[in-house]
Amino acid sequence: ACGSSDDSGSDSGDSKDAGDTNIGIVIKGLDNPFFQHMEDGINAEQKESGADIEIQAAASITDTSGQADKLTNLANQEFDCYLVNPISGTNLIQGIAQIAAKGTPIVNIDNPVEAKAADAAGAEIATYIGTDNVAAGKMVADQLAKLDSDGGDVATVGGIAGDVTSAQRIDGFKEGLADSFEVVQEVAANWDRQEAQTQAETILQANPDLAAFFVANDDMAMGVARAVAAADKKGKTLVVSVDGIDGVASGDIDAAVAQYPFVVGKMGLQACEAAALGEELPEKVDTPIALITPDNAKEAQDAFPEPPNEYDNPFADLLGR
Amino acid sequence: MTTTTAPPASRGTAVAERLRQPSFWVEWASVLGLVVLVAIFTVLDPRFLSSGNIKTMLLASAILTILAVGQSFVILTAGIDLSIASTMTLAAVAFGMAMTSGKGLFLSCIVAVLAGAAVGLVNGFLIAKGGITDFIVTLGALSAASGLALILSDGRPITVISAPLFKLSAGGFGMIPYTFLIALGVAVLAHLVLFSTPFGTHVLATGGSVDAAQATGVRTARIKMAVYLISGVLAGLAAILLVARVGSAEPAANTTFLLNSVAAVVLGGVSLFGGKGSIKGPVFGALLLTALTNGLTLLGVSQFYQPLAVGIVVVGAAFLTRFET
Amino acid sequence: MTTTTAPPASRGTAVAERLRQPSFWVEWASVLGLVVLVAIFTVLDPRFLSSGNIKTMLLASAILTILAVGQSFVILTAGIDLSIASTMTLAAVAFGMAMTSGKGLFLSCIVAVLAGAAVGLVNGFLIAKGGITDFIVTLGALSAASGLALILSDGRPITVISAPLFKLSAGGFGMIPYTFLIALGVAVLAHLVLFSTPFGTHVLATGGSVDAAQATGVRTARIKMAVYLISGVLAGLAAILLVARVGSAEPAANTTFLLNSVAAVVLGGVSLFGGKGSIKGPVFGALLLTALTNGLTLLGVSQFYQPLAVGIVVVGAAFLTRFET
Amino acid sequence: MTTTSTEQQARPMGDVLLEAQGVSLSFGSVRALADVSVQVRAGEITALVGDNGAGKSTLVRCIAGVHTADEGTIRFDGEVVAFHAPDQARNAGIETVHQNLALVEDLTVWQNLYLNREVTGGFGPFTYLKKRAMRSGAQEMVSKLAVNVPAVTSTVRRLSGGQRQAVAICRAAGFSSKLVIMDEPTAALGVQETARVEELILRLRHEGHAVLLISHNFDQVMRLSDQVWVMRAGRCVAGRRTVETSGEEIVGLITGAISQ
Amino acid sequence: MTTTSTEQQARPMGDVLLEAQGVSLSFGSVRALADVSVQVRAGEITALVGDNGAGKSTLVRCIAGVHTADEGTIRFDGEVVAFHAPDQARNAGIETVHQNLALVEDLTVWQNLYLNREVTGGFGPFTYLKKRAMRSGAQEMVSKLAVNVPAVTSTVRRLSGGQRQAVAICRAAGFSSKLVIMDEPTAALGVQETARVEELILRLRHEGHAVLLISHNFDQVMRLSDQVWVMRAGRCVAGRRTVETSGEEIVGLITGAISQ
Ligand SMILES: Nc1ncnc2c1ncn2[C@@H]1O[C@H](COP(=O)(O)OP(=O)(O)OP(=O)(O)O)[C@@H](O)[C@H]1O
Ligand SMILES: Nc1ncnc2c1ncn2[C@@H]1O[C@H](COP(=O)(O)OP(=O)(O)OP(=O)(O)O)[C@@H](O)[C@H]1O
Ligand SMILES: O[C@@H]1[C@@H](O)[C@H](O)OC[C@H]1O
Ligand SMILES: [Mg+2]
Ligand SMILES: [Mg+2]
Repeated sequence: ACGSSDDSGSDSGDSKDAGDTNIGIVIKGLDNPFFQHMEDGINAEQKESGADIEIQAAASITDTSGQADKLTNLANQEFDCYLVNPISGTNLIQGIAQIAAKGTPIVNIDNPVEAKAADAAGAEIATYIGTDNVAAGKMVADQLAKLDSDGGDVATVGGIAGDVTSAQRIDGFKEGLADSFEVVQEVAANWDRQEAQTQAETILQANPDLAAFFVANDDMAMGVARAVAAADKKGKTLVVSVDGIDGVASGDIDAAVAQYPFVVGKMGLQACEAAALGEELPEKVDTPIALITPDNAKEAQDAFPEPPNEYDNPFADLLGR
Repeated sequence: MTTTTAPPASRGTAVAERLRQPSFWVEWASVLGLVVLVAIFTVLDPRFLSSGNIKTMLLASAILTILAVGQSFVILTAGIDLSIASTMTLAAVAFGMAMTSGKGLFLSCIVAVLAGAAVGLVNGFLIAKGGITDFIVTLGALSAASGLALILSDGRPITVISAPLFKLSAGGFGMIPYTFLIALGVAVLAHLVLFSTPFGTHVLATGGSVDAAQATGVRTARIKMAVYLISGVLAGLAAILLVARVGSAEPAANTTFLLNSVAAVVLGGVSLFGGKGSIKGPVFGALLLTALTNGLTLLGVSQFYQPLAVGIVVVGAAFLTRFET
Repeated sequence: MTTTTAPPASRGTAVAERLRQPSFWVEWASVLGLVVLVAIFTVLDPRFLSSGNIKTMLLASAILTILAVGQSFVILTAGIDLSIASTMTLAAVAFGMAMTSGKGLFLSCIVAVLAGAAVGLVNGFLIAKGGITDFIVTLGALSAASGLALILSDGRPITVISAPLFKLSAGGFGMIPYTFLIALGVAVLAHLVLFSTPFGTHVLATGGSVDAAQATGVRTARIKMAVYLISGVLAGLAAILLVARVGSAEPAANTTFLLNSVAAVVLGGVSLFGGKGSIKGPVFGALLLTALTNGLTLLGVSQFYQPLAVGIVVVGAAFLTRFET
Repeated sequence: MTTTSTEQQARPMGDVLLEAQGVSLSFGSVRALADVSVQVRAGEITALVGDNGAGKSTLVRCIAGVHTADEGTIRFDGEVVAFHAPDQARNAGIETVHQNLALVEDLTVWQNLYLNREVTGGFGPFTYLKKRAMRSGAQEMVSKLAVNVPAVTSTVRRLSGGQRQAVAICRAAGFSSKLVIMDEPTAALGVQETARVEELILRLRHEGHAVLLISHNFDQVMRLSDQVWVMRAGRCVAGRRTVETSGEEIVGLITGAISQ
Repeated sequence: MTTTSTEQQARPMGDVLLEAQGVSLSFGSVRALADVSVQVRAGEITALVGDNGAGKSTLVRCIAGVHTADEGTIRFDGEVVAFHAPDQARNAGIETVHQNLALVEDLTVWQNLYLNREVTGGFGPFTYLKKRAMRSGAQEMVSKLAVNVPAVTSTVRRLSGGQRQAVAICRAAGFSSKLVIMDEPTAALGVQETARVEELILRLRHEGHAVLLISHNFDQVMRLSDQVWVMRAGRCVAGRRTVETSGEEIVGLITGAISQ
């Protein structure tokens, strides 16, 4: 029940337990496992703390204004803190401004709110928690250089053309790519496995000697892997991606850099609880990313949704856990 | 000279009479649907009708309303504009580029509208003069316009920071946001054009029967061009509101607006076969669709159940139009 | 007794005669478009017609072809099935769940087809008996079916590992994949049903003029129900091929298939106003769309220029149908 | 209506095949039919006349199952019937040539002629159309009526006004039925075609079918019909045996100059 | 055609307003018009007769700008014209009642009557419709012709066959024009309505308009027209001054029993 909504509101000065906090959450898509895990992390923390939460998601990964509507909608209700994962750097800015005007703290996860825009709206983001997509792309590029020292032609398979996250990953990958490699083709497959597979099949027709595919997420990587297998190029044409622990474990994907959306979600809610309790938050927290290779895939799978290695969680300390 | 119509009825029976006409229900279905929906949501959660939430809904409805008006004109001529959302995306990118290159707000707005108008003109020309089916032309334009938006923006969102724009998107008179007033103005103007000018009659005639309209000398090709132009211009206007709302011009197309704009029009009692309908219907259709998502969010309906609920409610609302002759 | 038709012409002039009829060009536009496209791509890159690439294209076209056939039946009655892609998604999830729960391939296939049929039946019932516009019913079904798919799968892809399925998706006779043969079989059957059975004539009559069809006693409500059922069943069949192709059932709705299925039908010369068209047209329309994406990727056209190119080519291909009467 | 019963008994008449009693129908505020009662006898040509908008076509549409009457009963072949759809009427043995012809413009002439009466071979799911048979059958039917015979493979959209009318008439007359209703069948027809249709109507009577004929052509009505019903502003104002009335009386009844 | 020129000179005649010369038009393999030449004189009623499918409506559509002839020329009011669209013909002063009536079913009667001839107030972008004026104007026009006057605010979809015809005729006659073409205007009309339309046609002639009338009703043709053109299978086979011919001759020319 909305236990806290009947007391005087968002003044968070009094000593409260995290279980009394009431938190509004808006995340990105809903038909993608990445966000499922994020939601799982949020729910796991909610079980632990007993906070009241309300989660809303955009209708699709391009639904920028629909997502904005959802946040403005929640902004009208009384929450002690808001947790947001915006589709783009600015699309939620109106709701954020509204919330900031009331003095309610905002925690930003996964995709950062653009600093300039937040300034213009007079909003301060309590903290940003997420992975650096550019860094993830770079890490994949480094691993690719290790797997194939000869180099060669590479193709990238992105999400929806114009998608921010996808572009960051591909930019990072291209930045980190060794000189021996050359990106010969960049396609967009709408985050869809079937489309990624069809595109990859065609690319393999055009570039039979392709050294590797870089794929922007795990779902599409599975489709690409299938295309590679069907063309009898397994091992010759490598498939590397952001995300895809299971794919690496099953041998379909050759290497991946895993993000931990579960951790992003969990830490996000913890941060929000802490903020609602009036704690001072660190400005930016990087959540772990991990390079997954066939050697450590099993281990990573077992540890999932948490990363296999220890990581810093400043918010757990703030909440006294 | 006998007439088959009944003698002038008293006011009371005249109303009863209107209520008995199926066309009445078709035209007012979206209004009725909205009222029922509002009633249900309010009972389930009184915050639904709080001034804050009303403002939220009106704010959220402005863009869709403008698009629905543009789509109405096209559908009234028995056409369809599948490119409406992509045109908005392209116009948004054009607007964003103009703003960041320092063209100033006013000039940038003109750029946005011109970009929309350009797509509309091409659509209209290919359909009316090229004789290509609307569906294909505008499907092609959907693809081409979003491609252009990607090329122009290099696939990256263009952040637009502008104080007056932000004010436009966030401000209002009491609980009536400025953007909603703009949408309302567009709707009123569209209503007048449709029902009080020869042009409007010719739009309806073109949609009702191209052959008959042509035989009486209506220049149906011009009318077709005009409605696509209107649709494009309104998409350009909507683009400005979109950028104001989300603070940036995003090149990735927003496909929900396409289906929703058509849904608003059809829920508003406009026949997809053209020739009959109103502006008020689609406007209320747009409000209905906005209120629906808003209410479901407010009630905290889980994200997976929302599409199911939307599907059921949309069909339920349309059930009111089923008496169509 | 004079007749206005010319005396039986020699074979040569009969062909010339057919070529002069606009309806001929409408019907064969997609074929012609495909030929022109293939010619251009082959000139630009000879690998386009390599056996490997032909196989790739045929493989990629099977699902769209089946959906286009289903969509054709609906559009021939002047309806539209906007839920076709979501129905496929739902059926895929149902199939995936049946497979993972150990129901076996055969039973699971039946589950998939039944899931598709169920959506089709609901659509048909609401449209034919409920009297609600097709657009709204199937738009509602689009939303509801994808919601159901999300709920059932809990939003996660369901991996389906099955040797026979893999064989089905990857194997073939030479460069003709099995899945393409299935699609071809569906198309041939559909062609026979449409042009060689009373049912087919009644479908055309219902689309051509509901009133006239009804006046001659055609049960147009039943025909409407039947075409949505056909569309649903074929979406179920397509779902099996989709899962076989990608090795998992994805709950994410795929709007590209929706727009492409309608585009294939319209490019294939079927009128959106119903009553006239063929099955061969849409099949070639589907091949054309597949060849287009394939060719652009093969040529290495950048992702931002692809949508633009697709838009232009689609309109260009439709230019061939512009002689429509 | 009761006044006519004595006259009817005066001559040898066929059995009553169709009897409408007290039929009323309103469209919103327009009362298109008000308490209409008419009879159609087997082996006779019954005419229905009246001004434009008098309600003739509406009555026909009620009989043919297109509309369902608000009030009143219709008896056909001895039984009270309530057709809710045209196929029920058609299956019961009523074929109709509607005033708007009810042709599907984009189907061919032969497809329209055989619509819902297709000639098929095979059985069950293996039923197929015998197109050749239908084409030649159609050719034969049409050439009996039309002068400028249209190609039966051309679509109806391409036919002239009179050619369409001929197709619609062929369809109604081509399949054995108890009652053939024709709503202004010769309105668009030329001299020769009109003569052929009149022959056809007489042949139908000769073969024992009942024909209900709506026509504004008094010559035709007086020449062909056995019985005339007169409608005015939604009411059936009179019924006469044709031999016992005159063109003038009928005109008077239609205009209201003679009030019953 | 040349044979008729002597006859024409025999009586005082109006000036030639419209002259079609050698007009041909084919639809695919169907040669709908073959070398047709006709003349229509100002202040006269010119009749065009022929069997169904003879090509009358096609000729009318060529004159009215719906079709463009493959060959031949059309002179109107002294100038060679080539209408590519109906509005050009309408602006030049030709109003047409098409056989298919060309009404927009979902518009009201008054909207159809004033379609593309709207009464407006204001100016430039502030032009608005004077609906009241159009409604009362429409009411007046329709009640002159129709007996069961339909409400002018009802949609055409709801009208009876004859009521529609009346609306189409009102539209063509209601706006001053040099030539009024009527393609079987009384086909669907009742006795009283037919009489009124005939009066209307005579009044048009009296006011100096030219009328081109297509009709299958010989009585009507002989009674009203000054000149008759006969078409057979796409050709114009004869032209006669009405006073110098007889119904029998015309029928013979139509059927081909008399070959010129
Ligand atoms: N669907 C409808 N909706 C409303 N009014 C209708 C409808 N159909 C017919 N009417 C009205 O009912 C009356 C009778 O029409 P009906 O078509 O039966 O006349 P009719 O006697 O056949 O005339 P005509 O000789 O002109 O064909 C007319 O006033 C007409 O406007
Ligand atoms: N659009 C068209 N396409 C093909 N053929 C056509 C078309 N329009 C008319 N025809 C053909 O041209 C011929 C002449 O038709 P038209 O309509 O001119 O005849 P009509 O003399 O007006 O006959 P009616 O008295 O029956 O109205 C007919 O054989 C008809 O089938
Ligand atoms: O993993 C991806 C996520 O990071 C991105 O934001 O959206 C698509 C997902 O697949
Ligand atoms: Mg009638
Ligand atoms: Mg004609």
